[in-house]
Amino acid sequence: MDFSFTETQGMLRDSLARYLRERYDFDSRQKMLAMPGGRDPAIWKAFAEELGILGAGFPEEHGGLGGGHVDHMVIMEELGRAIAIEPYLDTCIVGGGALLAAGGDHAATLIPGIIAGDVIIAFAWAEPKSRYNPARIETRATADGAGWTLSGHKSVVIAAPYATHVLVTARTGGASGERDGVSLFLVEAGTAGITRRDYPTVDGWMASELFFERANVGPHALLGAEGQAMGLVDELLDRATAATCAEAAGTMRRLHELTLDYAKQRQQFGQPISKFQVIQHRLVDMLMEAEQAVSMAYQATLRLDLRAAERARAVSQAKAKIAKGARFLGQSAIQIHGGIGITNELAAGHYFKRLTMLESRYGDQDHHLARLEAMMMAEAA
Amino acid sequence: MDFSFTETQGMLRDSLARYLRERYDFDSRQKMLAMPGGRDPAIWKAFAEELGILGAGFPEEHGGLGGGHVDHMVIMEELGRAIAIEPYLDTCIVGGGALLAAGGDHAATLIPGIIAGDVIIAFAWAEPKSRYNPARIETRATADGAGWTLSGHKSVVIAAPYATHVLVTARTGGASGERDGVSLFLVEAGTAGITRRDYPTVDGWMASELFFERANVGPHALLGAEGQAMGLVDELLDRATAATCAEAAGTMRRLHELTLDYAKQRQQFGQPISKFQVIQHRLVDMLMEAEQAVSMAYQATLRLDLRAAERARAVSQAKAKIAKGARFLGQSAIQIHGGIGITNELAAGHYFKRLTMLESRYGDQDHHLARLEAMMMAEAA
Amino acid sequence: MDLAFTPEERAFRDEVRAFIADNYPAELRGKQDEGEELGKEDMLSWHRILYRKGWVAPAWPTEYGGPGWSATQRYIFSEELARADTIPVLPFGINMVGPVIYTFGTPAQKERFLPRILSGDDWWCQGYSEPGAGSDLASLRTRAERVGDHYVVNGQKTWTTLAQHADWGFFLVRTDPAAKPQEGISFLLIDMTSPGVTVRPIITLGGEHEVNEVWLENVKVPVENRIFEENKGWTCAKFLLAHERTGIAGVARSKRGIERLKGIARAELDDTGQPLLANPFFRRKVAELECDLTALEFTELRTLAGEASGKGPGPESSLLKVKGTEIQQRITELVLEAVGQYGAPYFRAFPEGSNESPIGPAHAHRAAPTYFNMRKTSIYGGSNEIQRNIIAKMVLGL
Amino acid sequence: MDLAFTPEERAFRDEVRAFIADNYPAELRGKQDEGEELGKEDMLSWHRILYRKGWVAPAWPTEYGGPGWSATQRYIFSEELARADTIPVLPFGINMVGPVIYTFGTPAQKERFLPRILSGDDWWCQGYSEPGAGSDLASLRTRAERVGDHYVVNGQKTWTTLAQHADWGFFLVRTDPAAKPQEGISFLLIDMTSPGVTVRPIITLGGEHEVNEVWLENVKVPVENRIFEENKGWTCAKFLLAHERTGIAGVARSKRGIERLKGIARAELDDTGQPLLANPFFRRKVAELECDLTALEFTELRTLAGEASGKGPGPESSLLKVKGTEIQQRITELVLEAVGQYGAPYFRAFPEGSNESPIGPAHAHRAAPTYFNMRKTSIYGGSNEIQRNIIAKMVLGL
Repeated sequence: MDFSFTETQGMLRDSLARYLRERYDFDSRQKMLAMPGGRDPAIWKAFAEELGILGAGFPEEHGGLGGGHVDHMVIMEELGRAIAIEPYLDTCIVGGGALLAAGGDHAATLIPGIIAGDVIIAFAWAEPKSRYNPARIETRATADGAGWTLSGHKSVVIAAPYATHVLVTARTGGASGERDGVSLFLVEAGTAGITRRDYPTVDGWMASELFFERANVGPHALLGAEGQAMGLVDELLDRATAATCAEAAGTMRRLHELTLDYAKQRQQFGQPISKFQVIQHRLVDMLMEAEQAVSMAYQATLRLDLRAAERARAVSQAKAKIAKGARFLGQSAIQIHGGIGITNELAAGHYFKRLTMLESRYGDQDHHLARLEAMMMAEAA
Repeated sequence: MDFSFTETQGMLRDSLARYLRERYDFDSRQKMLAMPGGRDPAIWKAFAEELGILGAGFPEEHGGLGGGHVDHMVIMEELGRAIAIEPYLDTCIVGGGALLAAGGDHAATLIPGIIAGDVIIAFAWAEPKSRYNPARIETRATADGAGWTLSGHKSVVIAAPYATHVLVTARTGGASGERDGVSLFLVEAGTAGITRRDYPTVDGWMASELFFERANVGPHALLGAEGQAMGLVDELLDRATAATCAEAAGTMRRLHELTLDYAKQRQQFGQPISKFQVIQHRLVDMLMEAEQAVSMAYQATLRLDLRAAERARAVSQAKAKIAKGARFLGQSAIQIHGGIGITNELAAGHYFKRLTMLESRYGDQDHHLARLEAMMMAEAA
Repeated sequence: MDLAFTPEERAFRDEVRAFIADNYPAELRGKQDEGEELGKEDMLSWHRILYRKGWVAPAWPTEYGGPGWSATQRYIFSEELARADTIPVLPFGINMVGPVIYTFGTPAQKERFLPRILSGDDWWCQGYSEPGAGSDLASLRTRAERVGDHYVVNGQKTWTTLAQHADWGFFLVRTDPAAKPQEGISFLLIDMTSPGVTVRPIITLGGEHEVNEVWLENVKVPVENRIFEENKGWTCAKFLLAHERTGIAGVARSKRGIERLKGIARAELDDTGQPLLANPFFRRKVAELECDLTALEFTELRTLAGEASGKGPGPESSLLKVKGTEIQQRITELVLEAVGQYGAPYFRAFPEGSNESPIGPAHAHRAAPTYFNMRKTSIYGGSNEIQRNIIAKMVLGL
Repeated sequence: MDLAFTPEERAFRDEVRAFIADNYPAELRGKQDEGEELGKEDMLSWHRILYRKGWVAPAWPTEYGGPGWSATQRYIFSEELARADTIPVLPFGINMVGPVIYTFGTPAQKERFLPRILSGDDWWCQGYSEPGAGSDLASLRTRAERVGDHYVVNGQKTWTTLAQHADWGFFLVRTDPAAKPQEGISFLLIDMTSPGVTVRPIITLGGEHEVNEVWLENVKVPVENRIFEENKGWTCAKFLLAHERTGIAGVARSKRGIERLKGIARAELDDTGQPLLANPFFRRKVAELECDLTALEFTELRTLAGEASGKGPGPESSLLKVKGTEIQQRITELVLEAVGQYGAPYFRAFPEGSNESPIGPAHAHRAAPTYFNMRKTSIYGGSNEIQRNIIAKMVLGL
């Protein structure tokens, strides 16, 4: 057993953290949100060109740094600390993961583009009736002479307004809820027949509803075997969930720090509120949730390469625990901040909003507990 | 709407409270537990003869005081304050309720005996596999020429070691879990074929496992119509549950007082621990649970005469809420007492043990929430 | 003890119910449920209807325009309002400054202000909180210096709800800086159009403009606009705080909120495609919440009957505040859980007057902002920590 | 970062596992699981087996008889002990006074005491707590007056675990009453057979005799039995407290506890007659508990690796203590819930040596006493409130 980071990982963390401290403070982030398109595209370019982090998880033969899940975790934790609105998870972890799994031309063409910051991939797995179950989808893909034609509605696709490509799940067979018949497509964002309705999210991201109206995505859009994508989709979602855990851990740690600092300077009844024992114990309980979130992010990340059941168990335990802890920590942070915590004026409120969304991203506590219970019963049987 | 007690109810409370303060303090109770048989039978006699409270809930034509559910509630709350080990619930509320429902000779003969303190009734509804579902029973009753013959095993029958009569549920038809086929019998404790294994409970009561081995209980033991007792059993259990809520509310209030007193005198780090804000807030949260328990006991009691579904909803809401609050309050009381709370030397530990048992008596939080949810779904359908 | 209403009380309930059904403005229906922001005219329209009926101020004495109802009637009235999901009558005039004026004001003050509070002609706001003061109300620093027949007021107030619409505000100001924190405070009524009054919006987490900062710069306030004695304003403040806390349990509103939650959970699907309300775990959360609400309801009823620990509106209302706000917040938590991914889209960001429909189901688009916004309930009116301090001191004697 | 064991570590694990399987006494199997009380010989038998193997004191330096294992080996060893549900080696000698003696003792003291601690020839108890002192350890009042080459000790200790079996005790006593609370304390080893030592049982809620009061009346203690300098005993006490808290998370034991809980829940039926573990709500409680335990496990692993906030056994062990005890208590709560009505019968009350079987299933009869007894874990070793105070001060700087 070894819990230490490699030198590369340490440098990755330091350089990203320094960059975000300098260029991604609260005021800068607020300015980005107010830009046309709701973000500053220069940041992503800087990730690629100044920091060179977008290749962290790609093999060297694709021009990457040859890192793995732990490198992703380090990056996500730092992005979480800054509540950065950058599509690293979507593009590098999920999109990149799908390309590496598919291999071939797709990977060879697009991965260098990802690393260069030119290719941004959004992941369209959810639908209006899917809730958190990726197999409950109704979008259809049919093969015709000219490739694949997609029809359906994908919901809350994060980063879709500015993505160059979209990774889409669609049925080539089977009915909603069935695992068989789900296929995975990588399509270009500008394809005819795809319309978007773009909007900001409550936590400052940009997302879209994607409508496929007999969109012909060409013959090469299919990744992997037709109808057999659920194994890969599960794996991609588990990786995304583990990355979300790391992000949430970073957000929780930072929100705890902000709250601790505030409590030390905020005076009430003639003393800093940090002198009140109930505030102290609440801050301690928050710290314990933050530290356990970090532990759980490690745990999930380090088990991503185990067989599917063990991977799923590790990831769902992490997300279930963190979803609960994130809610407690976020609500406590606002309560300790008092009125000012409920305004848009302080960073704390924005961290709270982001944490609230992370609670349910890729499945809320109930979803992941149900997944664990199904495994518990399968083991008992 | 009216939340006031009648003058009779006020006197009932005052006289019982005074008696229990004087004769049922912690040391006296400890001595009772050490007596042969695990109790002091003179107390029950005094309830009948000195206090005259055993007839509180019986109609005047049976020699009672003509009171109702609220009178029972008042008595149970006071018994709960004293963690008294007296079978008022079993004998007067459940046993008396069954006799009044059945009417006829049984009632005319036995109710005066109850009021006089001579008749004690235990309620044998649970079985080893029933958990908290009164219809999941396997004890069988068959009719023969000489009346009814019972065979089966009834578990944890409170007060059975010293009861004169036992109210028993048994199947005259149907299979375990079915509501049809359950009948109710009132049998004399000494009947041949009934064997007991007596034992104390962790909270100081006496109980028995009752084994019926082809016990012939005579032709008149059946109460009500054969096979149709579940409606009455539900009602009796709802009354017992409401009474348990009142008892728990009394126990919670008293344990809160004991803890508050202890916290005020207990010195740590140079001051009473009641000066520490986390202790103060915990004591406040305990108070809130105790007060809500009282409110819920009222609520359940005042709705006992509504139609079955409304009665069940009121009772199960009360028990579910109180079960949770009782656990929180009991555990908090021990935590605030510290080491001494875990010994048998102080009253607090005994209140905690009793509260722990009351949590699950007549169904734990899960049982009652499940009952509420079944009703919720029936309404939605 | 008896839970049933008398025949007279039942008749009253029917009368109220019928009045609401016949008179509540159609254009307001549903707005409350969905957590929509309301405009000034929206808020005033229902106020004026109740005023014309004589029902806008249930708790006021009849001599000042109250309907003369019993406590049970007031309870029934508030239940019926919530049941029909009416928008609330704003508390700043009717429940807050009005009772202070009829209790502590001069006959001239009563005559001048009370009728216009009732009619809704004057919109009131509350100038209590100051930046940095939080729950420590008595630490206020806004100064009022007496100059002839005027006070000259300088300072800053914050969290001033709906001050952007206000004609008048009632303010706590320090008139004797040398006195102890709770002494030397006076209670002033200030015309919000006075020179030197500036209202600046504070935007809250959901994007709402509900609260404001109010800056007071050499604002001249006639001495006749002071309520009660100079330096005795804390008496009015304490009276008002106790008054404010009655009804804070919000039982009837929360009942309505749970019904709405159930409706949403019937429409939303769980991971297996069944209605969320049929999902055992979601259902259990609702069932537990209903238990909590029943316990709160009966604790409030016991309090109204003077039966709970303590008597009259006092420390035990702290319990109602704590539990009431916990339930209100929990409802918004569960609504947000229920709507799943469609809690994320931020509809508020669309240009005003846009006729675009929200993203996702209609019940979803306010779920997150409402959840964020409701965090305020455990902070304002004395934070829930302060309420526990009050109970510890006043009820437990600690 | 890598979770996998090295081949050497795997071989070590297999060796430990085989040793336990071959050597753990048959008559002890299952006793730990069921929460049975153990006799003195029960407790010593396993100690002696480990001693003969050289494994009884994994953390001791090799020069005093430790096996010289790495942190990972010690982790593996404790995991395997818990996995096999062995009874624990008593901590008072091996984990508590032993390290104090080899760290602070003289060569003569080491030679005299350490071998008999290892062999189990001396049974040790801990004389720290005093009546009324609770978590405020430094307020102790037991006096030791120096008279020639002896101390004369007077006072009373309490919560002295298993003192009824003890040959020796280590005591904190006040040797300078004029000094500040944490100064003027000395660390004495006292022969429990000395005249003036009286041990009286304290019976706890489940009826167990596990803890005692120890009365010291003019007990003569040779000066050579003092560890470290006079009036510097607090140094030993602090060292020992930090030492005591390592392993307090109890992860491996809780894993075993959850497995046992699941077994019980497979055997018990819910209201509908299906196994309780198939009941969605009971199952969910178990699943949540498993999440909590995994979080604790990885937080402990990070702490062992020096990765968590702070370094070395210090304040972050307070986190492990709080969460570890919460989980231990929760397991007993769920066992008691699982057994339903058969939690009530009090089997302990039967006469000793009786061959009557318990009431209800065998897994049920210790459920309530164990639940009651485990409430102690959030109280002893510094209550969980004290642990939070420590974290607030040492980690958060409050």
